[in-house]
Amino acid sequence: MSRRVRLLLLGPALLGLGSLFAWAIAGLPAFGDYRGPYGFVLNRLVVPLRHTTNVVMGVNFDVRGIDTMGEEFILYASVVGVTLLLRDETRSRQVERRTRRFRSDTVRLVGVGMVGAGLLIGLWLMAFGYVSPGGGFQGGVVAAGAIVLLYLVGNHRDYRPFRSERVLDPLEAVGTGGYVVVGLAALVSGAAFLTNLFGLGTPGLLRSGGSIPVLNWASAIAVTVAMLLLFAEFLETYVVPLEPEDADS
Amino acid sequence: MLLATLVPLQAVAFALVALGAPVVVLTRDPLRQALVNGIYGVSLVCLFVVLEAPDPALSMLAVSGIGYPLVILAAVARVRGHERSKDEEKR
Amino acid sequence: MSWIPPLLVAIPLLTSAVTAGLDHVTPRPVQHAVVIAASAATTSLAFVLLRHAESHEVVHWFGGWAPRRGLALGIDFAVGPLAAGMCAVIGLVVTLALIYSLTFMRASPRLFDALMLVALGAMCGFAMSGDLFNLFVWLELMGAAAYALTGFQVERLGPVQGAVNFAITNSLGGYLFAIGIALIYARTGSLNLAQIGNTLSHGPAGGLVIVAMTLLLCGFLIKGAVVPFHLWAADAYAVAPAPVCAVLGGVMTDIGLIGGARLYWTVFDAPFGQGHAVGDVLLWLGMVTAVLAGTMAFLQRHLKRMLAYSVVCHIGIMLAGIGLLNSAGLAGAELMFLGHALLTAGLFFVAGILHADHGVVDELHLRGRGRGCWATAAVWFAATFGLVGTPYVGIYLGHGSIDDGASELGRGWVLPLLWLGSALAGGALLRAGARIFLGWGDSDDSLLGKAMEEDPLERDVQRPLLVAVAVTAVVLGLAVSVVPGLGQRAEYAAVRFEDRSGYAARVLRDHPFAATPRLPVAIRHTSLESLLYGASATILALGLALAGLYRRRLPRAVSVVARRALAAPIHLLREVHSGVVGDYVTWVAVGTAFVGGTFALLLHG
Amino acid sequence: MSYLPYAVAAWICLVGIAGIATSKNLIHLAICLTVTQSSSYVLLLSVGYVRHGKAPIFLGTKLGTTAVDPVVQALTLTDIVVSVAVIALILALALDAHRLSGTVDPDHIVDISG
Repeated sequence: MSRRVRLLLLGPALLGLGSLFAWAIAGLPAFGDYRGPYGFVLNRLVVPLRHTTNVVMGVNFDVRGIDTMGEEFILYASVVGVTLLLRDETRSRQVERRTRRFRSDTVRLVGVGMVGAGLLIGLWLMAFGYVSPGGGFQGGVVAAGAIVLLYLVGNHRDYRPFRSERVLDPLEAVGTGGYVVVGLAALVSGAAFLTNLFGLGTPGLLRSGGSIPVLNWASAIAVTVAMLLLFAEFLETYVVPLEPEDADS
Repeated sequence: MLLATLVPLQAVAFALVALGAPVVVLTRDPLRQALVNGIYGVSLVCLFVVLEAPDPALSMLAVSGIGYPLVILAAVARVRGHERSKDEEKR
Repeated sequence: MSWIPPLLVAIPLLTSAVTAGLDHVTPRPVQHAVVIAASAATTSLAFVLLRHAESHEVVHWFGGWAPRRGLALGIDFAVGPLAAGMCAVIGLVVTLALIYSLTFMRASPRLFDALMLVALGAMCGFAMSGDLFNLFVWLELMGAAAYALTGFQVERLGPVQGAVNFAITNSLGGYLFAIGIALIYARTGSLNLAQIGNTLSHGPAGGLVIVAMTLLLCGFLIKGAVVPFHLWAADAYAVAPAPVCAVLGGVMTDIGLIGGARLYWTVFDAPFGQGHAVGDVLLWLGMVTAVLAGTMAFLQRHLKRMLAYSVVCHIGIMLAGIGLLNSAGLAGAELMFLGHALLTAGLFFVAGILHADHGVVDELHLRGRGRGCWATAAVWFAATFGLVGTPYVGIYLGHGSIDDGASELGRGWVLPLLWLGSALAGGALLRAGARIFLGWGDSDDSLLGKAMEEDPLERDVQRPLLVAVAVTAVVLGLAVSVVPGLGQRAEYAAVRFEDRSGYAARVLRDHPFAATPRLPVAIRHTSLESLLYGASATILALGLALAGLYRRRLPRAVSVVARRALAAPIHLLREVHSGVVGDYVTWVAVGTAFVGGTFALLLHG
Repeated sequence: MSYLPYAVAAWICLVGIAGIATSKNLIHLAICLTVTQSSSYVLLLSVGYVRHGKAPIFLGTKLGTTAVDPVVQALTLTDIVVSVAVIALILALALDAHRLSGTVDPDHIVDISG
């Protein structure tokens, strides 16, 4: 099919889709007039029943916890998939290109500061996710980003433990598998899968929410490691030629 | 009235997002697109904030600030790297 | 027994995570043993679940969030006999594929097994879930696993192209589905299928519901490879390794259809159950799919691509069965799914054996090279007849049940088209079998297009194991039509599946289950009509195969007329299947707009 | 009544699809895919918004205060994770395509057709 034919088909199709959307929108409740009930019932139930002040995380890790389990595995499957897809790519580039890196002490100092700040923010997001905004996923991405920064500003040796599959793969299993194990533990005790079994604690404190913090940490580990593996896979042995010094070498 | 119930701030955020999407799509050079996509991501973050959704906003911020750029830039760099090494071979 | 459903998801996923985590320290044989054991355990649990689901609705509310006063709070797996049966078949096919890959994929990277288990868990979750967004999660999960499984033999461009097209069209389908979820959620304030159905049964349906239905159904039809959303399937299944094809083509495609059926019978039967408009659209899509894909199958020389089109053809027949919207039609689709999954898997296994033996899977290149391989030849031909619907083998019973459903509805004219589709696809497979295993026919045929390059496979496979797995799959698949009592149980499962209000009451209000009728243990009888159609489809398939083999010996007048009449449409068909993802995405947009427009015309007013 | 937010979501979706269908670079295409997906976040969050509602986080606010729907936010979170997973897979495939054929133009990585 030539591009012209494609465009000729695409135009009317998008027009049709657009009219369908317009028709659907005409039937939606006006913006701000939404009347539930699902979410609003949960807004009233989650805090008293689960003692998590962040209802979104209560929904994510408890009421609809199985969705989040699926979500962790989507990320996991993606990491495994990318590892499979890029294995040839990396094999053919075993020879590590030597590039000059940022040697200036100030740049490195700022970099290290940013790494530290990023890690702290990531950990904070993970730790308080179910009390205030944040959570395992957000914290995980930020922490992984900070560690990758270490790779960009530091030297390879600093970063090596964070991209060794021998370290990361088992950790990933701890994160994703841990989530399933918490679910199974409830099942073994005779309750439903992923039932919240632990003490609920006081709302607004870190020790609240029963198994929600456990699942939150499991997913934080899973996400951090998954992101690290992804970045490592994409950056692996090939040093990104973004540094200006590299251009003329 | 179309805008009657929208708080002005929300209207601005929606407008930014609506403008941002075509710009991202129309930027055909991947490297520049990665940058534009980052800006689009930030406009989404603003939108989420004014829609009282701090959790998705943080998530979007993490993803569009760290997640997407790292994989996209790495991919762009590798593609260009290949092309460059191929050129070198030709020479 | 409500503890079983979560295990069907948890066992494969946990095993996958653990095998990947301990990848560097476990010896390979141990890893394989664990993976196969997990898959087998899942399958056996699914069979146990099937026994219980006959007499109960097995409902599991995750986290113990049972509904309060009829309001669903959490996510449920609601399992009737149909869902449990699906899980059992999925488990069986995946287990067979894993055993097959023990020797077939020996050089494969170690994470292959882990992804297969993820696909297994995702498909089981998808089959059982009673929550709209949860369906989306499993859909995306099986997608993520499947894209990589398709493309991971990265030495050639073909697999990459197949995986790219697969990933992009299916992701787009997922996003359309997500928009549909948002629309439905805005209207009903619920994500639980039973409850959405209950809410929609009051009040007018309106454009919002029609558009939401379009987006949700199209999302599933893309996964289910229905025309015009089918284009990715041929690219992906032609290039994936044989055991992966067996899983994707055998069960993952079909599962999209069952998802569509579940959506209709739990949700959209409430607003649109009065007329037959939704069903008619599905019926037409099914018929077009069956005939078009049957034709495309006949035009292939690459065995796996031919099989891919054969899968799409049978998907069309099953969709037509679902579109009849009666229990006989749905029961037929179920029975066809059983037979089709196992037989297709068997055929892909044979294609893999040929690939291992000769390094190619091209019909013309393989001409006569399969002589003397009696076991594989027998498996190939038996499976082919099973897929054509020769009376009392393979998919025949299912097809017969679809026939009954169509006659019951007064749409008898559907039948010839559906049988034509399966005869075309079957004719292609018979032609290929005769050429390869008997050495019949010409050694070149311009009708079949140009050859595709193929990677030679490592040769030291344990052939007996591969043959044994193929034989097992095909024997089980052939038996579907003659297992006493299976037909009646499928019909009973269909009746329960289509009882929307009963399902809602059992899920949301924990209503006790009405006593199960005693089901006879006898072979289900089919009508004389089906018998005749089955027999004539077989004869037609044989005739088509012979015509394909000895095209040049046809009388001159016939071949000239045929060429004049068919050359242009065939050329057009090939052009449409261009392998370019931009075209496929365009077709997705066209198809969605078309389906939505048709629904709008038929349902509005 | 105001329908602008929903119209924005629909607009983004259409723009994204147009971008995917006409893309000449797989990396560009992957980004367009995320744009298309962002329409579902915008739609979900707009649907769940309540006038004068607060964020569904009851730290320092009394229980029972009007708050926006938490479920759509949870769904959006999952959706965002999906988008990262998908973009990573497609970019990995794009790199493979480039290694094998020297191009990332989806119109030119065709090995099989018909």
